[in-house]
Amino acid sequence: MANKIPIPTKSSALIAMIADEDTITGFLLAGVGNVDLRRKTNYLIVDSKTTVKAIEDAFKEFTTSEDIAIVLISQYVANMIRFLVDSYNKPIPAILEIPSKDHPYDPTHDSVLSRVRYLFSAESVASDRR
Amino acid sequence: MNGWTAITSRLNSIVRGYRSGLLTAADYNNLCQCETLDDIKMHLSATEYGPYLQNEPSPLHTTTIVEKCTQKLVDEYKHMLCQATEPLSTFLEYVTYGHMIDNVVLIVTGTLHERDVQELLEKCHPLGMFDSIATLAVAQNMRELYRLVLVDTPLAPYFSECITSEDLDDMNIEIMRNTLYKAYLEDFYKFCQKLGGATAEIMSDLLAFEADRRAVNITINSIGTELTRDDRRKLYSNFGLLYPYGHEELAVCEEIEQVRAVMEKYPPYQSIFSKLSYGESQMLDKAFYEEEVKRLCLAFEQQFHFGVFFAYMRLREQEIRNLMWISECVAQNQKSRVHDSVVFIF
Amino acid sequence: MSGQSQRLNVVPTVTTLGVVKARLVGATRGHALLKKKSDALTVQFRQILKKIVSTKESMGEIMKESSFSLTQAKYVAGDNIKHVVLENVRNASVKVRSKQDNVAGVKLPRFEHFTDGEPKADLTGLARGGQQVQACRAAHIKAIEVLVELASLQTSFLTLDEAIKTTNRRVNALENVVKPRLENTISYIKGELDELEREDFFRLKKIQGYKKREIERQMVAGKAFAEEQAVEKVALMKGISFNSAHNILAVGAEKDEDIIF
Amino acid sequence: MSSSSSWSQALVKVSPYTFAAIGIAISIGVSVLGAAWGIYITGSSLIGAAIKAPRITSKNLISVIFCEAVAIYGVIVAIILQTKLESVPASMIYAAESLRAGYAIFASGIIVGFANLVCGVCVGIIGSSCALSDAQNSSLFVKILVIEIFGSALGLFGVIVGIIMSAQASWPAKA
Repeated sequence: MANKIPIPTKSSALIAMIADEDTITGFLLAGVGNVDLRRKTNYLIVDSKTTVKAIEDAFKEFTTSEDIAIVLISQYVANMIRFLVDSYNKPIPAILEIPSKDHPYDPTHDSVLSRVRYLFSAESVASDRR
Repeated sequence: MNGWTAITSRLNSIVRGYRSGLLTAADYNNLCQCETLDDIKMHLSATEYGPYLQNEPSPLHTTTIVEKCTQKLVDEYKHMLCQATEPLSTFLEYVTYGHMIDNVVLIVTGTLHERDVQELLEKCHPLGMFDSIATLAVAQNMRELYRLVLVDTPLAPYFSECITSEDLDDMNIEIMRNTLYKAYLEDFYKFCQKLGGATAEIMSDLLAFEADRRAVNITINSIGTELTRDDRRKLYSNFGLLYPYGHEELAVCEEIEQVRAVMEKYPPYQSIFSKLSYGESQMLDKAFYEEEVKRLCLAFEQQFHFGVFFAYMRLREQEIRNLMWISECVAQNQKSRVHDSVVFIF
Repeated sequence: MSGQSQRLNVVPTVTTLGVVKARLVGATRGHALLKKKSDALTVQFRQILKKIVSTKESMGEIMKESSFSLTQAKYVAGDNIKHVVLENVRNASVKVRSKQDNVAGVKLPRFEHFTDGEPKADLTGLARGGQQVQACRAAHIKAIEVLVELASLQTSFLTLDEAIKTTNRRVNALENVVKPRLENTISYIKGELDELEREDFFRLKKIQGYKKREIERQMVAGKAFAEEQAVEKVALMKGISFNSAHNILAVGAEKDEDIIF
Repeated sequence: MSSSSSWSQALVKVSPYTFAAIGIAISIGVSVLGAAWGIYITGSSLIGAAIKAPRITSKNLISVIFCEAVAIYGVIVAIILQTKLESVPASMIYAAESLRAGYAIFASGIIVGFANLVCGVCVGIIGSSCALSDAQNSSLFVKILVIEIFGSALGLFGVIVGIIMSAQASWPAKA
């Protein structure tokens, strides 16, 4: 239990987003967006001009930020920085891969869902082992 | 034939020629059958949009399609504006003031939130661009921005009429937009009346429809918001079929059924509202668009008036909307919904 | 059993045996408990798995719907609406609260979304498409609900996965390492003790045999002595001892040897 | 009665030659004005419409030709009228017959000129519509052409009446 990461219980946290413009617009409309005093946003709009570096930086920033509980990331964006997403293993903030409208959802790429699928198929074998 | 010159006449024929380039029902049917955005591109390349889309790399986005189609409209508009003489050139400028209002309001919003204005400029609608729009970017505070808007934009009369520099700070941005739009529509209406002849006749019909539609939409959309009746009343344009008695009635409406009751007294709108089933309001916009397209097409039936230019611009915008809808439906795999909102122009 | 090396290095005594046995009992109980915990977690885990799969699928649907509602809004209100929305961002009104759930001693994070302040019923798209914008907002709030649920499920999934792995590791450790080792130790101690006992017994047996023989010999000697006595008595009675001379000689010879040293 | 200053006196006193010459001038001038106006309307529309539909150019030249015909009517009538203009002895110049001939040529010129003016404008507007509709839908061309023919017939009416009228003009014999 030495490596147990404490789960912070906070009264309020934000949802960060890395996605295409339309998806972000929708969620901003729902009231997710936040601009802090230093004009930092809790979302990153990815378009054709956004570099992978910028996405990486945003991802790192969001995942290390204190007041972010969930990071929503478009699946195709996640695919761009797959290694980072896969190597991320903290429970909080939770990384959630969401489908974007131009890119139909592909469950095989989802790092979590692929594990789930694996476990589902391995379940019968695994339950014997356990 | 007021102000009718050879150039106007020629532009008139050109705009009619452009109109014949609008997508037909057959085109739409083909587009609705498409499976991917590339299919759409293929179909569009056979139409007038072909040259605009042919150099786009293959993973096509809906935004690219919309952008390129808008680009075409803008090119055509600029072509016409370059050749136009007075009073047609003024008329053409009037047509784009709507977009200009949107752009200025966008920049004002951005400045309020201290956004990078260069970024904002990129987001502006290309039809609503004017030379000095960039100078708005240098404004540091609201007072300065207000001054710049007054000095540098063609919208200055509307601003000075409706909004004081104090309003810029605390006025709801949407109310500001609609106040400006109201002033714009009224001004445009007056301008068309001044032109007289067939232009006045046709444009007053089109603008009255626009004004009435805005009145209805504002009513419906402000139900349940903090917008008071008086404020609502102030956003209605002072002309149109509904003016003034309909406006009085609309201003006090608190639910959609009341709006319907008001509108059913007006024969032209009765048909629109009778199409909607009870309690449904989602399809209202489409019904209005259909009615608008019908009226715009009628504008082409007469010759020697400026209404065709207005009608053409509006039809193109509708077509771009249709294209966006179709491509979004295709991109999102919602083929069953494709026919929901496409308004056939012919 | 995998060899005698798999045992604790203890002195095989009865006390140690007691101690080790107590440890074995403890280990068995711990094993049973951990097994139960692992089962409980697995049950939870599978529930979460099922939920994740179904929620992920429904998420696809809901995201599709919500992005479509945005398309509808854009269709009615124009493409510009997104810039209006983007520029109007100020503070988040939808936030997330995280709390903990306790499943068999594993703390699971649980997210809950809540709206901070009044929902912005603003006038976006007042003249065109306000209703679609509202519909779009509602659809996205619904999507946020599902996403937040999914996020907590997913975090629970990761945490539980970790917890189950550790628990299973412990169960396996207990089952395959600690318990066998203790059992080995016990059997080793038992073996050692048995050995000791057997040795004792043999020794006792041996002593017993020795003693018996001694007694026998003494008895024989006693008998002989009695006979001698009887003979002597007879001789005494006869008046002559034909053995005494010989006895004295033998005693004298022993004494001679002592003298040599 | 100062008859010398009244309008009726003026009409009588003005030389019939003047009337005849003005008549001829109006017949050609106003006709050409009508034709030019018509071509102007048709032509600008035709050029504009031809940008998107080049096929209509040669077909719609017929509208221009119709307008041109109006000018030709004017030219023909002017020529006819000017042949009617004969010289008479100075003594006969104010004879009733001379006056009649002068007025006849004058009226015929006005009839032809203005008939052709409105005919030209009419054909021009229809021609412009014809070009526009043909660009949209080529099946409309023939239908509008029929209308255009009716329009150009208007000018012909004027020409016929004008020629008949000018036939009335006979100058007093030289003898």
